[in-house]
Amino acid sequence: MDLDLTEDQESIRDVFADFFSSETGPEQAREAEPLGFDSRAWDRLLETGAPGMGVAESSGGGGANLADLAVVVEEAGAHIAALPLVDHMVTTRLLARVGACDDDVLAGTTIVGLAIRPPQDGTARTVPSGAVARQVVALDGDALVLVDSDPGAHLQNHGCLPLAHRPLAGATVLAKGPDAAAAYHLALDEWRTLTASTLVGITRTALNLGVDYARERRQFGRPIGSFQAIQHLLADLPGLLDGARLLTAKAAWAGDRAVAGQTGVADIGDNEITDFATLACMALVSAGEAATTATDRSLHVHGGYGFSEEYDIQLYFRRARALTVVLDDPARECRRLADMLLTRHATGTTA
Amino acid sequence: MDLDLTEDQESIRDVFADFFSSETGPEQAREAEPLGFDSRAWDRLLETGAPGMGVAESSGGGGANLADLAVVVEEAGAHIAALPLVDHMVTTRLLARVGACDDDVLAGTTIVGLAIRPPQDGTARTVPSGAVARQVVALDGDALVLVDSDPGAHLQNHGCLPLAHRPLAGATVLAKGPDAAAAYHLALDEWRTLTASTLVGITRTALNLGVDYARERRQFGRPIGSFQAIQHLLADLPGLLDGARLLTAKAAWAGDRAVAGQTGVADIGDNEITDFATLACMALVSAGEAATTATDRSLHVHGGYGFSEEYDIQLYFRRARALTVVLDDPARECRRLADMLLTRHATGTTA
Amino acid sequence: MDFSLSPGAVDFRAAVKAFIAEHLTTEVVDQMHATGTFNDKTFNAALADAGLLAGAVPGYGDRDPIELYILFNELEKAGAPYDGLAVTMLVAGVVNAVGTDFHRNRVLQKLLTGRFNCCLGYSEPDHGSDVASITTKAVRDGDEWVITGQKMWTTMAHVSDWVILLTRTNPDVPRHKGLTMFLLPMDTPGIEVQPVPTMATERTNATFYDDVRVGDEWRLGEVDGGWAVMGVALAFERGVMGGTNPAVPLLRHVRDWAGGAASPDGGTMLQDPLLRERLARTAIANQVSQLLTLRAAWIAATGGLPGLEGSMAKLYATGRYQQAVGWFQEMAGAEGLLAFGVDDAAADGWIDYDARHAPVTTIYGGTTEINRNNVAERHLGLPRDR
Amino acid sequence: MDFSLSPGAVDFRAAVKAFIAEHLTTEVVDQMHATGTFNDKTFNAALADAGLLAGAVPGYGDRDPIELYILFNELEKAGAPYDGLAVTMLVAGVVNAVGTDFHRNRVLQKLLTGRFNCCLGYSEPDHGSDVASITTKAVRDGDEWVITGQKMWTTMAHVSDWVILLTRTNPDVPRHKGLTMFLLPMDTPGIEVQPVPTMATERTNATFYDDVRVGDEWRLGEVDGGWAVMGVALAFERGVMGGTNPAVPLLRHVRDWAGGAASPDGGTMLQDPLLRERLARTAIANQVSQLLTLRAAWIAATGGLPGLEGSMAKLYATGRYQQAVGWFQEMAGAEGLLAFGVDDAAADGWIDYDARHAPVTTIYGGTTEINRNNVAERHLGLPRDR
Repeated sequence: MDLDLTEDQESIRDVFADFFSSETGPEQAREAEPLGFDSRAWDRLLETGAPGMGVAESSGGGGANLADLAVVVEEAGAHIAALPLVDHMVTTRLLARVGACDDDVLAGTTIVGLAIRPPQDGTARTVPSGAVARQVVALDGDALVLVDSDPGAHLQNHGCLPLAHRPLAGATVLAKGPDAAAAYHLALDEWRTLTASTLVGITRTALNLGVDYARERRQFGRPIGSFQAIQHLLADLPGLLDGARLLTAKAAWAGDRAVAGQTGVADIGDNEITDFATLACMALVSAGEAATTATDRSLHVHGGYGFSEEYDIQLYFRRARALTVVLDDPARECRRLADMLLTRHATGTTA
Repeated sequence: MDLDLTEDQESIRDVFADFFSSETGPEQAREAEPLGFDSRAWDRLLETGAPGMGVAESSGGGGANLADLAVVVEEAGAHIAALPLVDHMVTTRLLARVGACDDDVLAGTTIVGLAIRPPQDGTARTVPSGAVARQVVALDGDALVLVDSDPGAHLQNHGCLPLAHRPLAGATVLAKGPDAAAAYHLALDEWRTLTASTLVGITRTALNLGVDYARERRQFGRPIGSFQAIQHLLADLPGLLDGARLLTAKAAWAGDRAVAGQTGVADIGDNEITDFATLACMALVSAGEAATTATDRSLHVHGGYGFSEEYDIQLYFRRARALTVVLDDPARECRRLADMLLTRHATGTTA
Repeated sequence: MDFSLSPGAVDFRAAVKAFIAEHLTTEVVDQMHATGTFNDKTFNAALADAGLLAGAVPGYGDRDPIELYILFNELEKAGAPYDGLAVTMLVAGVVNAVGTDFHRNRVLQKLLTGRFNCCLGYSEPDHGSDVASITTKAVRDGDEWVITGQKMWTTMAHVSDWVILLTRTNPDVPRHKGLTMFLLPMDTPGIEVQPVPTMATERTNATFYDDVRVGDEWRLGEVDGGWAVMGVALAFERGVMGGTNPAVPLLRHVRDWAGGAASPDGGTMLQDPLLRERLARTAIANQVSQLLTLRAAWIAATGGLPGLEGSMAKLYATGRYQQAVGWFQEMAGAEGLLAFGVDDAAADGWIDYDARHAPVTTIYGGTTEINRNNVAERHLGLPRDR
Repeated sequence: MDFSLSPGAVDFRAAVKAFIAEHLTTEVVDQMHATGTFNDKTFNAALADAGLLAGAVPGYGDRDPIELYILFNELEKAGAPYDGLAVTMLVAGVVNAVGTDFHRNRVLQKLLTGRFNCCLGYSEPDHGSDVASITTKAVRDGDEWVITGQKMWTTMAHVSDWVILLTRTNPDVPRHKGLTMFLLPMDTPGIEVQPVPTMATERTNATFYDDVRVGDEWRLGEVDGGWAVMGVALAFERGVMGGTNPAVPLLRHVRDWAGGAASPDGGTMLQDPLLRERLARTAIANQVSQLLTLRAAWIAATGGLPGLEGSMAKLYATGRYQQAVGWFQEMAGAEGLLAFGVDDAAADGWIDYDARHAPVTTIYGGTTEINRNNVAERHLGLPRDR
């Protein structure tokens, strides 16, 4: 039991907090709208090794585990970096696992992304990095496929994500069968976990923005943050934030255990959950709700200014919603979770 | 267009407010627990003519319409009368419509009730007045049936309603076929409407109890009602209360039009709803939510005292929930409503 | 109670519906969202020419306030550009109630033609909810006033002919008592309009007043009597002039989309039980919002001032609208993120639009907090917090 | 981070689970709800005899606070009668932290046997959230104190051997500074216990203190230092000693019921998509509640005082519990209203029970409003409202 970051993770956090704070942020996010890709920051990011850091050192990567990556992308979310980092990281790990990760991908000079929804009629729809990634990996039936083509036409959207449809015509089959599907689903659960962590970062900054505004903005001769109505609107958020962060960290921990071959359990009768797929789904729903609630309340605390483009909170507000639903309706995710919780029996050993 | 009560209805309201305030109330409700029937108050109620007031004068009743009855039962709800008034009123009207309402029923010396759920295996389950009504009317397949038997064994419950299962063995068939079903469903929609009105009365008193407590209770040297957290907890309730009351009144108005042979429309695209079945369902969901929310917040405002048996709010809290769900889950009611709204086309003329 | 409209109101509503069916073209709707200006002078002029606008001035003429409600409710339900018109007609009502013959002749008559607009100059950058503390100064200079200051959220200023402007004329008395209202022609030298873009399609403005000189005839109401003039405007505004049924077009758009959209669970989205439940809940909320609004109109129609009832309607309606938007955006998944004009956008982009627009509805025209204070103190009689 | 328990903690948890499996019989559970006393001395004594209780005293002995969390979390999840034990062990921790050798010998050692109970005498009829204003007086008389007053919500007083009692010893200083804590044997002459029945099954009490005389050796902490003693107790209490996972047994009961209950839509309730969604949401909330609680325990285990973290855990967990109860009671319909012991009661009456019990969870042990004030002022640094 240890609920603190490791010393390594603290260093990672500090390094990337510095990086994202100097290279990305609200101004850069605005400039990157509507596409949602800051190519200058991406080029700078290559120097940090982040694109390949989640791949084993033996395969030429940085050797970071999922828990480490979660620390990185929380900072990216907190600084609203317009970068396809989560998508690139999980796809890179997936490619490495099937032995198909080349150096350009590891370095990030070729951007790769994941088709997170089942393809329809030969097309992967609304791929989160589809408008910027050269290579997209999808699960087509029981085949893990990679399409290498020009990025797709950007679909303008609420959160200024680089969404695009990607036809799978001409795709290469990387692997087939149950192992291919398992590798894809592992990657998708990593995507859930890291997207949850991004949302945690968004939640954190949204709360800070709301608190700062409430302390500075005066009405009726006092800071609005001294009104109980405002205080109580904000006071539920630290619990949501910290709860989502803990659950996301637990999912990452379970993911690293799963990669190491350790199975987990999912026993809701005893509230004992160590299974990665279960926790990844839980983390995304929980972080999505935290981010949605925090950005909504923080924007409201800003009054009319929250609605104006000039203030930053609306950037976080829109991305919170976009990342929460881009995979699927959270209610449908919950029903999928119920399918896992109510049919699976507790397996493996207790953590 | 007239959103005021008629003069007659104002008299009815005043008379019954006086009656329920002197003959019923929290003390009597406590004494009537757990069964939920105050036989002394029922005997006094017979003198007012309320049991048969919803039946046409030509059939020996009081000639009141559904809108009038809604005024009466709002007062019953506000004074938490432990009386099967709604059930008796709607069943009496139903019996009169099929020509089966005898004098004892009109007078209320024989209590009648409605089986609001479809019978299962020959038994009407959890009949709201089943533990006190002698006669119970049910729709069994396409047959409208009446069972005359000893009241059933009381099922102890959250809201201290006189719930009981009632076997239908030996029941008399009152009518059969589509007309029988239509008569039953009209009665059930009247039950929805009047139960909604009861819930509006509960909401009203719950709000008053919370406001009174918040004005009197002092902590930190000031009334707790001067804290914005308490003020804002209560400030949403008048809108819920008045909204539910208006919608219930509209349902009653539509019910009276339906009885007079006028059809209504249900066009959600234009927010134009005058159809009785639609409005009755809406009113019950809306009033159930208002009562649930108001009793919950008012109880919370009472602090620990709200949880103690000594204070009245817990009586309202439990009945609000019981009346909200005794027919069915409100979510399922909403899905039923959707079936009506999404398949039916707008019919008839605009109000 | 009787929920039937009077025969006159039925006819009026039919006329409004017919007008909308004819004039609210796709082009008009696209234009409003493309420009961010929810005001269409051609549309307004046609409304006036059809004889539908005179009844839209609160307190003016012989029309029933119910018709005022009908006009704006129908425009809102249809998704028409009515915001500019609502403010203009609100000002027309204020001018009619407290203005001079000069104002009525010079302004009111023009406003009734639908060819002119007004905007509201109350809030300032540092004074939003606490509008009584505004600092824009008006100083008397002979027969003229010299006005200096800045206003915020002056929506429609860029298309307006007049602004009603709240100024401070006496800094030495309690803050509510030193305010004076002006009705200012927007072409008066010294007025500058700066656009303020928002996260939704709609545009608002900041306006600057630099030594703006106007004659005393442009004063509206008494000197230092500006707070009372604002009270008249607020009582007209809350609830009755649109803004309390925004979920009606949302529901219609979602319903129409859901019937043809595939659900990931198979079948159409309209067959999804959760979507059906939420459509029904939204339909209920829409009825309640309409009834609470109608009640405010009814109170106005029977001689009352529905300030509190308007607060209740706004609190209820905007809260439910935001809830519904959240539900439908979640349920539409990725397609619910896509914007107007993008192929495959759920509900043709309306979900994205409503999700961008909804947050401001609990802010403008009185925040939720201010409305709750109102209801808590004035309706429930709870002791003041301050 | 590492979410694995240490081998010692794993063993301890296994021992607690084994104990519960053996000792938490249907009779024990029925008895607690029949009497309203969520305390079972036989059960407690057996826990002590099994060696599981010494680790349950916060700050005492060599056990990890994680084990304290484990013990109470397992008892809560299982639906065991732990309320009386939690308060008793909390008092044991306070006695250990601030008591004298006399207290430790006379009280603490006995408490560790599981055969004795303590209760908390803080709140008074007129002073709940504002506990610093209490008026129960303690006046020194030579070597003794004379205590007069009344306490409210003294849950377990009727089965307790001692009460820790907050009194006012100096009315002439600011209200936090004139308070003194006592540890009073409940059989001291002049103490009277009156039951206070509640809307759920649980019973609480009012206690009356009429010229109660005790020696100075029963004082706990410094004269006029009672506020600091309360602070110690609060820091132990919030979040770590049960009360933040009440929805775990609820979820288990509902799941087990739903598999066999018919849905009006056909099939079982467990096949209802909305119920499945809500079960999943509750499962998520249960994980989060557990993690927030575990974090508080972790902070205690690493030398911190998790007062704020406990507030966050309680705010989150109790809100979600109430939401879940509302969901499941609605979905169970009429059968969800039926009480313990009634045939056909949904989840054997647990839904009715939880619906009665849930409201108090946002009141006792610090109301939601007090916890929000705490978080707003101390965690977010927002300026004080008062």
